[in-house]
Amino acid sequence: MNAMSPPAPTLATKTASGGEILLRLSGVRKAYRGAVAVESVDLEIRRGEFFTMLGPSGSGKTTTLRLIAGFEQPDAGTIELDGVDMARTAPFDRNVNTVFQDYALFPHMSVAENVAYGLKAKRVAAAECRDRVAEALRMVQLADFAGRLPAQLSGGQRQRVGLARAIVNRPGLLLLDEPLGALDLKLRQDMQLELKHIQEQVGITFLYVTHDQEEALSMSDRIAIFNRGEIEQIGTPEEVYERPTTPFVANFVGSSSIVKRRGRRFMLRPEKVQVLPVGERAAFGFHGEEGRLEDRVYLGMFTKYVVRLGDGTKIVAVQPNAEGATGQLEKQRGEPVLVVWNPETAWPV
Amino acid sequence: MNAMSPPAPTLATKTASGGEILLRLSGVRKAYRGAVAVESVDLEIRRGEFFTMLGPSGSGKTTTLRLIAGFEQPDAGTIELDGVDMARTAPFDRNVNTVFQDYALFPHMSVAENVAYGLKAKRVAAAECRDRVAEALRMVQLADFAGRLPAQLSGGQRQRVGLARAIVNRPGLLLLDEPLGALDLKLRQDMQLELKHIQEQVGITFLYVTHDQEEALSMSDRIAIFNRGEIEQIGTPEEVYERPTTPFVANFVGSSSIVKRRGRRFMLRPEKVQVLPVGERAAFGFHGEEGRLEDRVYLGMFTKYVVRLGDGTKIVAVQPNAEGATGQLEKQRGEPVLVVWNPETAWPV
Amino acid sequence: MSSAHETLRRGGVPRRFSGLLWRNPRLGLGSLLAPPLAWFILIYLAALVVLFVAAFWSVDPFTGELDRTWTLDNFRAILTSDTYRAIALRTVAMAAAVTVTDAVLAFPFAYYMARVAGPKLRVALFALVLLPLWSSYLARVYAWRLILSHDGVLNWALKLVGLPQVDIGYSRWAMWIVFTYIWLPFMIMPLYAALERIPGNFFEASGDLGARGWRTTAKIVFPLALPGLIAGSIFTFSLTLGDYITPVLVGGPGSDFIGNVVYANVGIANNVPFAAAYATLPLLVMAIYLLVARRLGAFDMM
Amino acid sequence: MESRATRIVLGIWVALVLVFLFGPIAIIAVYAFNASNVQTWPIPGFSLRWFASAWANREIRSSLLLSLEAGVIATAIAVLLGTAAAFAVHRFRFVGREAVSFIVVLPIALPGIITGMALNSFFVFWGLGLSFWTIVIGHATFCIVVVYNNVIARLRRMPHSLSEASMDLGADSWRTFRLVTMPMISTSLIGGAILAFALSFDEVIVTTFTAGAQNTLPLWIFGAIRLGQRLPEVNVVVLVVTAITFIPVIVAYRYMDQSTDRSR
Amino acid sequence: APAKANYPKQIGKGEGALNIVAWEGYAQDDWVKPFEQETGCQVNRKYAGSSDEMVALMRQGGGGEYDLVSASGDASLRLIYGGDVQPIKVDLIPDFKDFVEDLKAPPHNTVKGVHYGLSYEWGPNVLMWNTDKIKDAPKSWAEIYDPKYQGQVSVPDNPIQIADAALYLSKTKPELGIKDPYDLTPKQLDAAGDLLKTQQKLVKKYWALASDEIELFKNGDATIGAAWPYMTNSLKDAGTPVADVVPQEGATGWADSWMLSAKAKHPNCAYKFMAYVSTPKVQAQQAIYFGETPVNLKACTEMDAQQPGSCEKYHLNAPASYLKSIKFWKTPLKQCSDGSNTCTNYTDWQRKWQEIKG
Ligand SMILES: Nc1ncnc2c1ncn2[C@@H]1O[C@H](COP(=O)(O)OP(=O)(O)OP(=O)(O)O)[C@@H](O)[C@H]1O
Ligand SMILES: Nc1ncnc2c1ncn2[C@@H]1O[C@H](COP(=O)(O)OP(=O)(O)OP(=O)(O)O)[C@@H](O)[C@H]1O
Ligand SMILES: NCCCCNCCCN
Ligand SMILES: [Mg+2]
Ligand SMILES: [Mg+2]
Repeated sequence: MNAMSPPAPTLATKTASGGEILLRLSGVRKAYRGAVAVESVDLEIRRGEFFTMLGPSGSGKTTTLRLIAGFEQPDAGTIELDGVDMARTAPFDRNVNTVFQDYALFPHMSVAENVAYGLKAKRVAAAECRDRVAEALRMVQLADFAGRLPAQLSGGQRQRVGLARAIVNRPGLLLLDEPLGALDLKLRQDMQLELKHIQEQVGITFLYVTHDQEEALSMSDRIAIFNRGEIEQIGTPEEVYERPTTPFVANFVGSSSIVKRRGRRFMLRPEKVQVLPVGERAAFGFHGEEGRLEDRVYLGMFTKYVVRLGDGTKIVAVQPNAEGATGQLEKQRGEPVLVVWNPETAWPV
Repeated sequence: MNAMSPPAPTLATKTASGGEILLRLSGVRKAYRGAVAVESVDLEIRRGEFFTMLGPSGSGKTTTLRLIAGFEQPDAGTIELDGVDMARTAPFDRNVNTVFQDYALFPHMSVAENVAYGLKAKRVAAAECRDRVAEALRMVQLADFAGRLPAQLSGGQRQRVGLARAIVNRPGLLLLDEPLGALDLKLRQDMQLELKHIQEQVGITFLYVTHDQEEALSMSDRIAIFNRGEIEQIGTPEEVYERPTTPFVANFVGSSSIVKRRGRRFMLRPEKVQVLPVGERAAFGFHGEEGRLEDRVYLGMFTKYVVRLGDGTKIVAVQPNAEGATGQLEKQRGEPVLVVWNPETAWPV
Repeated sequence: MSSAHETLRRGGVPRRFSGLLWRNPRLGLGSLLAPPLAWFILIYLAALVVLFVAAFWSVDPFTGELDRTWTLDNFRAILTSDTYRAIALRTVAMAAAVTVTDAVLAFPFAYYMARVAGPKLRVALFALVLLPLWSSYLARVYAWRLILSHDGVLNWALKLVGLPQVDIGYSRWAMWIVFTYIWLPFMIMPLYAALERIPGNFFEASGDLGARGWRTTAKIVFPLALPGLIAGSIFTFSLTLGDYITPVLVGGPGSDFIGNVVYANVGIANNVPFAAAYATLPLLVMAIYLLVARRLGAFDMM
Repeated sequence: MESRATRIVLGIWVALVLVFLFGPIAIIAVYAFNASNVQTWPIPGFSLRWFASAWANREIRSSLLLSLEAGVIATAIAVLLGTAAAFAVHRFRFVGREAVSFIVVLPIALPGIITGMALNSFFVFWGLGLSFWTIVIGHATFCIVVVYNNVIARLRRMPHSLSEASMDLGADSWRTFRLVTMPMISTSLIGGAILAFALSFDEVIVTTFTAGAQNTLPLWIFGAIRLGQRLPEVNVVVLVVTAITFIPVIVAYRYMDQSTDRSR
Repeated sequence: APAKANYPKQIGKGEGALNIVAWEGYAQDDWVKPFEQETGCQVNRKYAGSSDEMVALMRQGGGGEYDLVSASGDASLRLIYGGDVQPIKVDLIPDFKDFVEDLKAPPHNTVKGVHYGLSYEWGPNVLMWNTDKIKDAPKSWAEIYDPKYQGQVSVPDNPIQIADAALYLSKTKPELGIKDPYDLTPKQLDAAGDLLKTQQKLVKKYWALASDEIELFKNGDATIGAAWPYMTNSLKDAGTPVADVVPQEGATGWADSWMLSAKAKHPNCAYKFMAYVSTPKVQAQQAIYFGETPVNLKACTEMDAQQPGSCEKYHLNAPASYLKSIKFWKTPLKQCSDGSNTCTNYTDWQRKWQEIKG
C-alpha cells in the first residue's frame, strides 16, 4: 500500500454497515419498446463502498448501470448522486465514470492519450494532466506501455487501461460492467485482486456488475441480487449466501440442495454436509440420513459428492481434500453412505 | 440414465489407466510464419476417454485441435487415428468432429438442418437421417426447437445444437474447443454436467480444450497441461493437482503458496493449510508456524485467509464454512495467527 | 472403425478434387487467383504499359501515323507550356475543392444514417443515395445547365422570392456545383460504412469521460471515419480529375481540364502519344494518392 | 446519445442534401412532360407525346438493349473474377497479396479517361476491332473491384469457423461452397452486382473509348444532348429507367448487408 | 499513304446496316427513315462536333468501325493521306452529273483525278445575334471582339476558329500580310492568337456542340457569336429572336463530302446511301434543315417546293460566285499554298487554340 491509501479499515467497517449515502435510486424503471428491462429498482450506495450487482443474463444489471451513467433516461423514478437528482443531466456532466466490459478504448489513441482523454475534456492543465496520467498508469502497472496503441496490448492490459482511463478523473462513483468478463479464468482471478487493491488505494466508490457469484462474494462489501428487472435481496456476501431471503437468491448465489422435512423446505449448502461411511456416528446434535453415492467428482481443492437419499432427494456435499493426496471417502459409485448435517445450518426457504 | 448408456463404470476405470489408443500425436509441430504455435507435442488418447487440454492463452491448444481436425497441416510429426496417419487426409475425410467455441452454426439453416448437415454430406438415407437427427436433438433436449434458426436461440441452446450436430455423426473422436467459454458462469456449470452426461451416454472419445482449471478437473479422465506450445504434464486430475511435475503446472492448476525450508521449495495447496488462533496446538506430526493475518475473504463455501509469516512468506489457506453461519476464525486483519500443515502434503517443486 | 474410413474415403470427382486442393493449397490459390490476375495483368496493366510507352512516341499530324522513335518532346512541350501547367493546376484544385465540399456535405448525412436514423429509414436513405446512379449521369449534368443558365430554374426561383439574379451558368462555379453534386453519393457510401463501424460505446465512453458532442466528433468520430472519408475521396477526387464531359457541358471559357486536353488529343487530334504524356500526371497523382490511402486503411471502406 | 437539437439539425441537413440530390432529377422528370422540345423554364405546357416518340424510337431501344446486355455480361464477369480474387486474398497468404487489392482498385481509382485511353490503344495495338466485346471488357475491368470489395468485406465478417465446420462435418470444398459459403455471401454479392451493373449501365467515358459504332444508352443520350432535337426523349428515358430501378434497388439494399440494420 | 482503289462493278445487295459519322443535323429521320425502308440498310449514326473528331472516329479501333463520314474540307485530305478512306466510283452515283462543276472534283476530295469523296453540301460560318438584345444589325466580325459584349459572346471550340480571326485580320490589319486564313506564318498565327485571347475575356462559352450554341441563345446566356445557319433556323423555329449574316469581311465555311472508309464493312449500303442523299429531294431537305447549299443543281426546284424562296436564299441559283466568297475549311500545313515551307501546321494551331482557351 502506498501513500495514497487510506488507513487500513478493520474487517468490521469493511462491511459498510453505516456511512453517508452517495447514490440513491428510487423506483427507477426503464422499458425498451414495450419490453421492461428494469421494473422498479431502489438502491442506496454508501461512499467508499464496493457494491456489486449480481444476477443472471437479462436481469437488468447493465440497464441500471446505463441509467446511472446517463446513457439512458429512466421512464420513472429518481437517480440522486450526492443528494442531487441526475435524471436530466447529460453523461458528460455527471461525476461518474464507467469501465466498459469490452473496454471501449479508442483505437487511434495511445494508452496515454486514452487515459488523458477525460482530463483534456475537462481542460486540466497540461502539466497536471501529464502527472495524473503517469500516476494512473503506475497504479495499474502500465507505466511502460504509455506509448502503445490498444491493439498492441493483451486483454488484461487493455482492461487496466480502461480502469486507468476512468479513475484518473477521480470520479465520485465508478461503474464497472463485467469488466473481467472477457478474460481467462487465471487472468480474471489476478485482476480481481488488483481491482480490489486499487479500490482500496484510491477510495473511490465502486459499482460493479457481474454474473459470477464467486467474484461477487470475494470482492464486494455489499451485493444486490437482480432478477427480472428487480432486486431480490441486498446484503453483505455472508448475508446473501448464508441467509438468502428468496429461493432465487438461494439458488443463484452458490449451489445448494433442497430437503423437505416436516412439510418445510430447507436449503443445505454443500459445505455444510458431511459424507461418512455407513455405521459411523454423526456428531452430537447433528442429523444423519443414509443414501447411495451417485457421483464423486475430484475438484482439486475439494471433492464433490452427490448422494441420493431414500426418498429421492439429491444431496450435494463438498469436502476439502485436506488430509492427504486422495479424498477421504474411498467409496465407489452406487455404494451406501451416510450424510450428516447440523440442523442449524439448514436454512428454511 | 437411459437405455443408450453403457454400464456405469467404476470410479477406478474412469481414470482410464489402460485401453486401446485411439489417437496418437508424435513430434507434432506447427509454426505460423516464423511464430511457433506448437513446438513439439506427443500425445496418446484412449478410446472412450474424456481427455482435456488445459493451458493459458496462446499455449497452442487450439492449434493442436485444428491439426487433429485437419484444418491445418503439421510442419512435422504424425497424427495417427486408429493407427492410420491422417496427415494427408482432408477434414471431410476424417472420422472426427468438432464443437466450436463460437458454435459455428450455419445461420441460414434451421436447427434440424444444421444437425442433419453431416449426415446429408455422407448421403445417409432420408429416413435414417430424420431419425438420427431427432434422437440427437432429444439427447440435447432440443426436440422442440428443430424448426428454429440459430439466431432465435440462447447461448446455451446454441451450444447444444453445436454438440448435437457433431455427435449425430457418431465420430470416433469429438473435439471441443472451449465449448462453454461464451456462457455465463451459472449456465456453464449446468452445461458441464450435461456434457459429461452425454459423453457417458454415447461413449464417444472427447478431446476437450479449456483454460478453466476447475472445468478441467471436474470433467476429465486425463488432463494435458500446455505451456508455450509444449505439454508440461499429462495425468489424471489428482495427479496434476496433487503431484505437479513442474512449477508451471503447480501454479497453473489451482492456487498454491510456495515455502522455502531447508533449502528446498515446497508447494502448499491452500486446503492443506489450517489457520488457528495462536496458542492452539497443531495435531500430531503437523508443522506449525506463527504469522500475521493479512486478509480474510469470505467466499461462500469457504473462507480464504492470507497469512504473512515472519520470514515474509505469504501463505494462503482456505477453510470450509462448515460449522455455522460465520467463519470459525474471528480474527481481525493484522492480528497474529498460527498456520499449520501436514509436511506430507507439502510437495517439492 | 476402419470400415468407416472406407466409406468416408469414397466419393466422386468433386470430393477427390477437394482433397487434392486441401493437400495442395497452392493449387487452390492458383485456380482462384489466376483468372482475375490474368485479366488485370494481360488486359489492364498491359494496356497501361502500352499507353505509357506511347508517351515517348510521336505522331504525324497530317496522316496520323505513329512514329515509334523514342522522344521526350511530348513531355518537353507539356512542361514548358504555361497553358498545360495552368490546366493541370486547375484540374487538381477543382478535384480537391469538390472532394472537400462533398466531404462536408456527406459527413452529417452519413452520420445521420449511421447514428440517428432507425433501421427502416437507414435502408431508405441508402437506396435514395444510390438511386441517382441509375439516372443518367449525362442527363443530370445537363439538368444543371437548365438550372443554372441565365433564364434557368435558379434565377426564376430567385426572382420569385425577390432575390437578385446570379450569373453562374457556364463558369467554374457551375462546374464546382455540378461535380460536387454528381459524385456526392460516392462520398456518402464509404463514409457511412466507416461511421457505421464505430462501436456505439465509443460515443458513450467519450461522453462518460466528460467530452461534449463536438469534442467527441473531433477527437473520436472524425479520426475513426477518416478511412471512409479517404475512400470516398478516392472516388470524388479521381472522378473529377478524369472527367472531361462536365467541363464541356457546364464550363465556361478557361475551364478545360486535363481530361479535355487528353480527350482532344486522343479522341480528336489522334495524337495518342501527347495525350498519354499528359495523362501521366493524373496517373502519378492518383498512384500516390492510392498508396497513401491504402496505408490509412481506406481500401477496407470502399 | 445525440441531443434533440443535434438530431433536428442533422435531420434538416439530410433533407437539404436530398433536395440537392433529387432537384435535378425532378427537373428531368418535369422536362419529360414538356410539350415543346425547347428546354426553357418554366415549361410551356404538359404533354405525353415524348413518351410515345421515345417508345417508337428504334435507336433508344437498341441502345438500351445494348447497355443491358453489356451491363449483364460485364457484371457476370465481374462477379466471377471479383469473387475469385476476394476468396484468394481472404483465404491465402501469398507474396504480392497486398498488391492484388491495389491492382483491383486501379481501374476505378484511376481517372476513367486513362482507363479508356489505355484500353483503346491496347486494342488498337493488337489490331482488335472495337466491338460489343471491347465495351464489355472495359466495363468488367472497373466493375470487378465493386464485387471484390463487397465480397471480401463479407468474408471478413463471416466467421472462418463456418466453412471449417462444414468440412468437419464431411462436406467437400464444393459442397461447402454451395451450401454454406454461397448462401452467406449471396446478399453482398447481389449488392456488389447491382452496383457494378449501375456503374456499367451509366458509364460514358470508358465506353467512349472502347465502343465502336455501337451506341450504349449513355452514348445515345450524349448524342441526343449534342443534337439538341430530342432532349425530351432523353428525359423520358432517364425518368423511366430511374422509376423502374427504384423498387429493385430498395429491395436489394434491404437484403444487401446485415450491417445496415445492425442497431448501434 | 492514300488507299488503293477497289471499285465495285455495281452497287450490290445491301448488307442490312450502315454506320455513319455525320455532322449533327446531317442524318435526320426525315430522310434517313425512307432510305432505311427503301434499302433495308439500318443506319447507325454517330455525330461528331468537329472535323478532328470525325478523323478520330474514322481511325478509331484501326478503322472500319464506320462506313461513311460527312467530312469537311479540313478533314478530307487528312483522311485521304492517312489511308483511312478509299476511292469512290462516282459513276455509280446517278445524280453526280448534276453537281456544281466546281465541286465535282475539288482538291479537297480529289487527288490526282481520283475521287476519294462525293461532295454533299456547303455553307458559311455566320455571325448570329439576338435581335431583341442587339437592335442594330451587326455588319462586321468586329462585333465579336468588342468589349461591350463582355460575357455574351459565343464562338466554336475548335482550332479552325483561328482562321476566322485570321480572315478578320486580313481585312483589318493588312500589314500582317495574311492572304489565306489557313496559310499563317508563326507571326501571323501569334497575331490571330492575340486577338482571340482578348476575345476569350468576352466569351460566355466556347460551344462544342451545335446544341450548346442553340441553348446559349435560347436561355439568354449569349447574345452574339459565330454560328451555323442551322442554329439560326432551329432558334427561329423555337421562337427565339435571332438573325444571322455573312459579315462584310466574308466568312469561313465548309464544303462537305461523303467519304467511304478504306475498311468499310457495308460498302453496298454506303453506295446506296451516297446515291440516295445526292438526289434533289434529299439535297433540298438537307439544305433547308441545316441552312446550307446543295451540290446538286437540280435541288433548286425541290427547295422552293419545300420552302418558297429557299433556292435563292441559299444561293443555289448562283453558286459559282457565292462559292468564291467563302473561305472553305482546309487543314493548315507546314507547306503554304504557295509552296513555301514557312507556314504553321495543324498541331501548331491546336496548341495555339489550347493556349487561347486557357
Ligand atoms: N437497447 C435495448 N433495446 C431493447 N431491449 C433491451 C435493450 N437493452 C436491454 N434490453 C433488454 O432489457 C433486458 C435487460 O437487459 P440488461 O442488458 O440490462 O441485462 P443484464 O442484466 O445486463 O444482462 P447480461 O448479464 O446478459 O449483460 C433484457 O431482456 C434485454 O434484452
Ligand atoms: N492463424 C495464425 N496465424 C498466426 N499465428 C497464429 C495463428 N493461430 C495461432 N497463432 C499463434 O499461435 C500461438 C498458439 O495459438 P493457439 O490459438 O493455439 O493458442 P490457445 O492455446 O488455443 O490459446 P487460447 O486459450 O487463447 O485460445 C499463439 O501465439 C497465436 O498467436
Ligand atoms: N455514374 C457514373 C459514374 C461513372 C463512374 N465511372 C467509373 C470508371 C472510372 N474509371
Ligand atoms: Mg449486461
Ligand atoms: Mg484457443
